[in-house]
Amino acid sequence: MGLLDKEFSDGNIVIARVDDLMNWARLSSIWQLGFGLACCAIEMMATSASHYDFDRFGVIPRNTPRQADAIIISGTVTLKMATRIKRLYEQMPDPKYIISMGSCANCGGPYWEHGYHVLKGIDRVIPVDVYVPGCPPRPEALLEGLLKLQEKIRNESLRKKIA
Amino acid sequence: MYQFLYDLIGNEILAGLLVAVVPLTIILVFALFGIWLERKVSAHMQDRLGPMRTGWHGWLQTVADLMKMLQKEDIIATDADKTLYNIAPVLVFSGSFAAYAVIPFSSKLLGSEVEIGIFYVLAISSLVVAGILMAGWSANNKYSLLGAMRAVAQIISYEIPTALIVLSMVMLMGTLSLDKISQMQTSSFWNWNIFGGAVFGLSKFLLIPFMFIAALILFISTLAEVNRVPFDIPEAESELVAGYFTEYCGMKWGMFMLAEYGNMFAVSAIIVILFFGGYQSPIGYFGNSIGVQWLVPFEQGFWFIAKGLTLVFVQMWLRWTLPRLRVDQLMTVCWKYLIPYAFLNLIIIGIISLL
Amino acid sequence: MALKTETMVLNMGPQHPSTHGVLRLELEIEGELILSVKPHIGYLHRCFEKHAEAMTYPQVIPYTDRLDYLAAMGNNFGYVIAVEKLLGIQIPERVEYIRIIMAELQRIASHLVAIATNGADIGALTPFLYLFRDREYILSLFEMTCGARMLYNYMWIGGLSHDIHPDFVRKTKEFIIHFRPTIIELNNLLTFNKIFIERTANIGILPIDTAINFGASGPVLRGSGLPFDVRREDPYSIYNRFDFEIPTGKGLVGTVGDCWDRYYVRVLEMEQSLRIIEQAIDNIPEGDVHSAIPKRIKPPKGTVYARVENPRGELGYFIISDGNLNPFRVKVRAPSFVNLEVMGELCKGHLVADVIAILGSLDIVLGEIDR
Amino acid sequence: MKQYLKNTFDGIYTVLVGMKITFKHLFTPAVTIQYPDVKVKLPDRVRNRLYVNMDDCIGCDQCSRACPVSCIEIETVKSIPGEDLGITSNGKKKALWVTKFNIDIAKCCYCQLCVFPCPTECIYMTDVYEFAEYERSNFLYKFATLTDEESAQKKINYEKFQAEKAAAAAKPKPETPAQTENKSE
Repeated sequence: MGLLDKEFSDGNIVIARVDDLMNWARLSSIWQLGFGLACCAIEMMATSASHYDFDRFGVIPRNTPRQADAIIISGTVTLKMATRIKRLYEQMPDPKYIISMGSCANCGGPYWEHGYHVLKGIDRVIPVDVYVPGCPPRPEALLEGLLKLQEKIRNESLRKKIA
Repeated sequence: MYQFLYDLIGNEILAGLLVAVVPLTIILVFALFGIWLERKVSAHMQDRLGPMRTGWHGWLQTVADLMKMLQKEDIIATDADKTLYNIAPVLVFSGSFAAYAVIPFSSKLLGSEVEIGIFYVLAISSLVVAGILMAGWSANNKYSLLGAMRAVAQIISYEIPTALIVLSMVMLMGTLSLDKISQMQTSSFWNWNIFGGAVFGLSKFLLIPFMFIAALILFISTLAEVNRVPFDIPEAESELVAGYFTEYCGMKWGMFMLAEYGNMFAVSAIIVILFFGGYQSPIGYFGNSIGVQWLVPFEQGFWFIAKGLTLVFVQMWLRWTLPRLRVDQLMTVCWKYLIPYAFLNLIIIGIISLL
Repeated sequence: MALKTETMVLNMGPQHPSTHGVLRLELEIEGELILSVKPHIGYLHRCFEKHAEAMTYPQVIPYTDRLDYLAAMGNNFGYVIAVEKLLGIQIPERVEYIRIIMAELQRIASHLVAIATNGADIGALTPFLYLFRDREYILSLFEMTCGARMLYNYMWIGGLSHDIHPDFVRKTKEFIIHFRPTIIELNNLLTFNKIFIERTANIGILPIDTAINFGASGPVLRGSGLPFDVRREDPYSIYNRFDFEIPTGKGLVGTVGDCWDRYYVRVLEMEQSLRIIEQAIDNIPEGDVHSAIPKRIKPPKGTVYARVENPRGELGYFIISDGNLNPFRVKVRAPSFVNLEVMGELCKGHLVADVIAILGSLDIVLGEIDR
Repeated sequence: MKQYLKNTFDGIYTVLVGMKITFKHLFTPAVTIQYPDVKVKLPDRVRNRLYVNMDDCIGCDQCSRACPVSCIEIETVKSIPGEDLGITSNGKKKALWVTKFNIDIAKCCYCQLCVFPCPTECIYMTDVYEFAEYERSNFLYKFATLTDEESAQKKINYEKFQAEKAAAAAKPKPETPAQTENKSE
């Protein structure tokens, strides 16, 4: 059971400081699930590579969902794959975050109109925290999405969960 | 150390606990530092920067990782064997933790002055095997199981060359006590075992090449025992997802990680003690020359940790250079290469030491 | 008496670190020994052929980018050649030269990823990052030219979307100078590393007749020793003007047609691509890259098949036109799809760890397998 | 035996060669761009977020037709004579009220096909790539400058005008309406 599952009703100064500390820990060590789907996965790899270096933000790929904190949906999600992604998401321990990377993951992207086999947006299956636009997004754009996610985590609280 | 504390406090249990705190602190601090170092070393070898945004050059990164891991939900799969699943990380961690009990960090800082120190280390590190097998089996995951089987085969096999080298060193030094082995290599780096030991004579010069070979074999086989690249096939990220701890999450996985880094330093310490003079300074003691005797143990501690970290750095360096071997090739390296060489080395060292 | 044991079915993928995307392999194993491998595809079916029917001819080009997303230029190239054949238009010299430079740069970029991931699968992460670092320089060349890093939509029917940037020639030369030492470094660090050789030599041997029977192409076929290259056998564009060799697997460290040969063919091909670029870069004629672009693309009724040598092999486009603005049918002969078929043959009798080495050496891209 | 020793030697030697290379790289400066602190200037032709300069848009619908993913939605209302819509920067006279110009940037595939057909060069790709959002609905970019009431008013105006025109056409006086029709197109 994660610590975050316990909600504290009475907010006091101690909780607030603890909040800050815990949020800091979570936001500085977002381990992504090493998981590529399509074109965006290559750009995700480029983000981990030397020029952009995900590791600067404390992001390292873990291959097993059990040890990952964030899943980057990098590419087109087909109907066949959607159930698998849902399962992967369920296998991850709380607190977990999702970055939807690229047009395809956001809403089906170029395949939204005629793609009979493409899921029109990963948010139909799992809750997304940050949408990163682009097809594929530049590595900087993905990093910006990560910064946005960090911003979101920074404002979370033990007292009241932000849905 | 224990005796000293026992005299001071007069309570066996309390003294024992206090002694145990020292290696625990060292293991934790080293793991924190080691993981950060690994990430920085790997990053700079790959022309990037590594953690930069948590503290100065990311020095708080591991602290953040650790705190995050404490917050994670603890998932146990329904089909897992819960008892074994929970015991396994503890067992693995205690295996590597217990090895620290006999490692002399300096002449004043050693947990227990057992006479059979090196023997104890070899024995206690086998506890890890049981833990890994439990972890792999209990998780009820095929990848875990494969990883555990590989790990067990690997660790057990590589104990043989390790034991052979240790045997040759024990034969040469005539003692099993790690403290005594360290004490013998005193006064200058020329007296280290890698340079043939403290006894001056023809045999010393004859020993030097064989000592190098012995140190190399010991280094390689300990590398395999702690599952580092190129021998990290039990956790082989790209084939077995994460090997035997695929199903572990949060702090339980953190304990595997701590154990891994603890092991890294422990085996480096063993090599340092056996070949690189233990805690002895290579250039004499500053404290002795200015007549401040209490400084000497601190200097010794410094030298020990410096030597240990150098070897840890070499381990990391290798990790970020080499691909990994396949499971059968790993066995080939052990049984067909390391053991014959180690055995030959044992015989030659034996003959030379008779001279 | 041997103890009767059950075989175990191990599911590798669709989420697995080294299945290059979302391929799922069903391995039947006994201990670690592979008894059979069944690839399951379709996790990235993006309905390309359906889209092509609904789009006008120029609008299909962005979708071809997304087939083999590591070699988008090559995909564009094949498609525009097919449509130009159908239309029967001549394109300016300048366009031809620029297209070839782009296609060869793309080949290097794609092979860099192939080599990098092959190495990373085997456990060498540092070469992976070195090669991605150099790929980044190529991407910056592309970005300078057409504004996109990966999916370019650069080659248009009858021309190009942009002329090259004024700095392009200089930067490309700089890149060539920078890149040559990288290949040597790669060879020292990975190619001739004993552990890497042990892992790849004599693994997944693909005999030449099997390769031909399965219809393999590209480095997979050339790794088995047959110097078949569409650029040489059926020269499209202006490839017949350039002098380059077709590297084949020689079995330097093992048997001809093993994983190492397929890997090494890619390394050698990068050098050949550099040679082609060097020959072309100084001879780009003057001209307008937009002059031959037809205002209205409405090919006459008919069918056409055009093929190009993509980094992964022979990429073919079969287009049926019914005289409308939309193609009636676009069928893609995807090299990865054909190359993946040999997987089952190659893996028999190897260990689990070899599967990823073999898969890495086949260098598949799921985007064009599932389309 | 010879092979055995050679293997041993090769194993150690190639490892050392590799170690030399990685050690050398330990001291080469990193190529990393420290993104949030350092932002490199992107090339001029870079293709990122679409932008529409509504001052120049004449509502010709060319971009929407060129778009392979149909992420551009344009609705226009014809202006009635007497309304001054201004002219675009390259001298074209506007004749349509653009009541709706939506780009769903989440669908966009950044192919730049919409940019080339534009007669007034009012739609183009900028170098802005930092526009990640927490909500997907924020990706629907509405470029139309008219408010809903205004566009409703324009619609009513046009319908009224049409009705008047129809009424005028019903009367036997054919010259004037024909002229206005030509103008409005």
